Amino acid sequence: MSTLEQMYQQVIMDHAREAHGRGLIEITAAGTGESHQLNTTCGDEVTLRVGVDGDTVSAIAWEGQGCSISQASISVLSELLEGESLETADATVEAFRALMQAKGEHLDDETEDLLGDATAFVGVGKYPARIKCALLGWMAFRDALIQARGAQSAAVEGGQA
Amino acid sequence: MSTLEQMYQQVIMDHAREAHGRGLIEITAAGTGESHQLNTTCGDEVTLRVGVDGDTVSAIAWEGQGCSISQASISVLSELLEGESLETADATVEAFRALMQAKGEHLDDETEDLLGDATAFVGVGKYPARIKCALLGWMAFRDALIQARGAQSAAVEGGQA
Amino acid sequence: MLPDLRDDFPLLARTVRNGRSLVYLDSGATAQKPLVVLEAEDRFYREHNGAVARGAHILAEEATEAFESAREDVARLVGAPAEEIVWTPGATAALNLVANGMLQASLGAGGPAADRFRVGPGDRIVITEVEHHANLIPWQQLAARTGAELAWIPVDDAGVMVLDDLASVITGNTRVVAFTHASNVTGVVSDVATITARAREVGALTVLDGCQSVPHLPVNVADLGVDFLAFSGHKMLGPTGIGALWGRSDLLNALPPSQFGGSAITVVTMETTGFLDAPQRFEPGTQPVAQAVGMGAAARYLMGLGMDRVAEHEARIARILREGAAALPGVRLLGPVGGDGTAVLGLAAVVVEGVHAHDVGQVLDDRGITARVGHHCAQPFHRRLGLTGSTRASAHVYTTEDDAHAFIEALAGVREFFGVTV
Amino acid sequence: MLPDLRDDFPLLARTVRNGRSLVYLDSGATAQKPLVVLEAEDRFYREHNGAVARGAHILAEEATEAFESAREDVARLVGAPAEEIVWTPGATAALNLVANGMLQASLGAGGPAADRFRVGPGDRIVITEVEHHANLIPWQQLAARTGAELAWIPVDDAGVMVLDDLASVITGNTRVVAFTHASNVTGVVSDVATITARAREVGALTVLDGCQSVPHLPVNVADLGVDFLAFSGHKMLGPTGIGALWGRSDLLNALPPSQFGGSAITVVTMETTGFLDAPQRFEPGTQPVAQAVGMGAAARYLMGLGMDRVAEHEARIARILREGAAALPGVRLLGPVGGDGTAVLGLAAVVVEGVHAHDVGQVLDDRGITARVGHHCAQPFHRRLGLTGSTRASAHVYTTEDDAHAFIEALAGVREFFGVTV
Ligand SMILES: Cc1ncc(COP(=O)(O)O)c(C=O)c1O
Ligand SMILES: Cc1ncc(COP(=O)(O)O)c(C=O)c1O
Repeated sequence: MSTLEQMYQQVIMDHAREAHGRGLIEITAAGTGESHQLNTTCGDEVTLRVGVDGDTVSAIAWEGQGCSISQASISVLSELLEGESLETADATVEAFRALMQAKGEHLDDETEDLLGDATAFVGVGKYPARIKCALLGWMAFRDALIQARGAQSAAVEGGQA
Repeated sequence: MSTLEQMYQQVIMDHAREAHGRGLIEITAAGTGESHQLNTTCGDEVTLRVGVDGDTVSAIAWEGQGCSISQASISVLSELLEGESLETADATVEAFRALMQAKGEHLDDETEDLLGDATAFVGVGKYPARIKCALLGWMAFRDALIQARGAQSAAVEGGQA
Repeated sequence: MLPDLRDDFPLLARTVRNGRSLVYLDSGATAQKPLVVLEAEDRFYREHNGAVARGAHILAEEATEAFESAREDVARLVGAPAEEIVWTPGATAALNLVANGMLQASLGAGGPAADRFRVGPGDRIVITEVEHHANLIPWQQLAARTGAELAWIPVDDAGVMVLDDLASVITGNTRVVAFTHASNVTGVVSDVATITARAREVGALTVLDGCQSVPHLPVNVADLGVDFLAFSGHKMLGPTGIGALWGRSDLLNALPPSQFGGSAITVVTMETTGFLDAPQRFEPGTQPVAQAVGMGAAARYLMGLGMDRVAEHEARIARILREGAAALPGVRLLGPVGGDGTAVLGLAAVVVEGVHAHDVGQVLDDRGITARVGHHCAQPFHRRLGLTGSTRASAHVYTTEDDAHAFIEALAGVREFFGVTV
Repeated sequence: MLPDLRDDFPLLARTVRNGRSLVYLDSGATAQKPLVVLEAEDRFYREHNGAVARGAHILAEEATEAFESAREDVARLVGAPAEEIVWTPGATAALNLVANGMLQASLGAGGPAADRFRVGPGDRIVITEVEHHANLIPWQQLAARTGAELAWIPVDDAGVMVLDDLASVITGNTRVVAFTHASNVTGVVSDVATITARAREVGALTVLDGCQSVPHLPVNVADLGVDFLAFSGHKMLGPTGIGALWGRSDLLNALPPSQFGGSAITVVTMETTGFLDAPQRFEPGTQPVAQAVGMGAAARYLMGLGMDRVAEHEARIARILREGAAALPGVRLLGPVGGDGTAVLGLAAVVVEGVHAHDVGQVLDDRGITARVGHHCAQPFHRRLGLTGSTRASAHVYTTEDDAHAFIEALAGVREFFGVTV
């Protein structure tokens, strides 16, 4: 497999062509958050919404445009994390950042398990300029999740008061 | 003779110590001019007045402060050109500029005759940063002379009208 | 015709990704440097480094001489007198120098001599829709700070400036027209004469962005008829960290400085400052001396090749790149193909239908081809064409026909790699 | 103690005037460069030159990596996080960046976040009487353009800042206090803590000119307590054409840019521009990449020596220069001798009674000693002392005790040469 094929693995190509979770639908949940991220080098952007119910990432919806790496990455993310616990979501985001910083080296088994299809992005880590592409959606997710949690807590406190 | 002694020849040292024409006295002449020149690198400055009567540089007076090269050069100039014809004055200014650009090489006999004591500045031409010092007064003289001539012509025309 | 110059450029010998030889096609962003430039800088530091115009010792003398003779070399390249060349940190800084000088004037600096640089409400500043951000944002911000109105010469669907209706853009109240000599996206050389003629009719200043012209075409400021010309060192085979502004003497001496410091002044008190004439008035602080020396060497290298021959060489590369790209199915070439009377630079920016520029670039990079992807600092222009980015191959004197063919060949395989068939 | 470093500096091996060996004593104006700096720049051009932060190809990647890791090196030298270091064309440009940003803010740029940078009538800007023109004229001109008042901390007859009456200079309406960390004429290190404390009391910003401190002393921005610090590459053994501004993150991200172009922006339309966070917001256009790499190498070289040892070395040179000069009949040393609790740099500016600075410099130059003559870009300071100029010898890490003794010895003979006996 050439370095190029390592980067554009079949699973990435598939996600890029048929993205999961695309479409910026309204989300109803105990707490919701939305983040817009822009890669200023290339103009790629994503708007991503997250819904949180209790300890669960109950919904993810997004709209974006960009290269196959950025689009596939968001698609994989939304497939991977929708319905997961907040704890798993946090750990997965961290694992994905570690994968990007690993410069193409493989990670330990536990991390790989957490990442599932997202391990396919291992080849991207070799190209510093493309790491931003792969991370775009993940940064949006992290940001939106903080808001959603905040909104849920506020609602709970509001309810308590 | 070291290069330094070539630069600071006795005649220059003498002129620096006892400058000729120093003192910014009033000048009365058919045409007068005044110029102020500043060497921005070191703050040296000179104010020089010229009087013209007909074809003659009838008076030169100046005040200035600066290094021995700049002060001696003005002194030599005023000794050399006071009382000379305008034509000789012009030629001498040109000859002095040529001397400065000659990088320490000697000039032809005719030019040397014109320059008199001013040939002592031949050593300065080897130091580009000091050429400005030697030229300071000469630039002031050239500038003041243009004004003095203008003033004389204006006065003559005024008289004719 | 230019000889093969690759041996003059040490970087071109290096290999990339998996030992492939390098096909450098990003000269529009920054050019590689010939040995003579590297050596000139190195020799300066090893033998003559000293403070310029600030001392009387031997190193100060030698450094000043090197610095000023480099100015003469660069001046010669654009047909200008040396005292009309101002060293700047780059072309971006050169354009800002004019815009910020106009801001200073508009706030009262420079006295009556600076009147012609003043703008305010009721005045118009004109740029074009094809501009690089470096010749767009300074003017946009000048307008925002002074209350002047910003207007622009539009481009058509092919990305070419529309000059038919110039009088309605460059109106009587226009004070300055800033435009590029050649587009860094389409490569099209502007109709400088037409724009300048109209600007002159209304008494507007003209500022030309020569970033893409000076390194690639014969440029002579006397022929151009503009008032200012900005260009950078690193794109003309010189060092980074240096550029130049050419301006007419009378304008340079009247434009207020906007960067202040030592060596640019006559008499300074706590309350007031007198400024030297140009170019020194715009060169406060320790100058980019080694970089100027390097840019001077680059100018000499280019003049040694002959700018006519450089332009001819690049026109040949342009043909391969542009005709080649235009002929590929599913590939859109930005701007006209050229060669039919439309002068174009040796570059091609393309869009591969269905494939994002980043992905195109990655395929090229894998083959050792360094093209540039993105908006190339021309967001409004790309947006006007309905795009966010493109992939650009750009040439210089060392670019070979093989380099250009390699780009086209790699481009031809992109859609297949990504399985795009529509 | 530092080892003899002269072999690291190729220029120091050259001979001057009639084959004499060089005694370089003009490091306060510009320093010589160690081989590691020349090699770092050269290697960058030969192997990694490409556009930074603008492309995805391998050279763009490598150039970006080299550029950003140089930023980390320079940040480490002053104890700052890398994202608080802005590359500038020099220290002069760094100081102008702050002053011009405040001008932009005063004209409305930057929104509410930029409020603390706004100045106008009724506000005060404070500098000192000892400032280099680079930290004087930008503030003087900012005052002139905005209607703010310029005031300054005075110096006494010995040329030392008078801080007794600080509260009457740094008044409640003071918005910014700009002052030098160490004088380039007297070498005296400023009482930063006292000035900063008073500035903080009135809520004024503090801008420190670190041109003469960063190359010679341990400097840590966290300890200094100022808001901005400017310094240049060429004085700290790095290349010309580069400098840096350190600033607190929150301030840098709120200060409006005053130079505009590519790479510094988020979204650009014809009408509006979004700016990136610092440092990129202040680095429009092609960056001085090779110069940054060189400055990074210089920072590593200095850190390798240890700034404590550098300071100690220069204190020893200072003693020879200053005590030696003060002891000569007919020689006036500007500023205190130092060493008695007054921290001074390794430099001495002197006046030889009855001999003009130019003539003093000429005698030194004839002996191969390159000292600097003139006002050293501090006209108001010299005027305050009743002078138009002085002759300055200034040291760096490579300066030997022999160099310093040679200066004193040559100085001792000056009056005799010119026949001055009074
Ligand atoms: C105290 C001081 N401030 C500012 C500067 C200006 O620095 P630069 O010339 O590197 O811009 C200098 C050096 O000339 C200096 O000594
Ligand atoms: C057309 C054009 N103008 C301006 C610039 C800015 O030049 P620099 O980055 O050298 O300041 C560039 C290059 O980036 C350019 O291509």
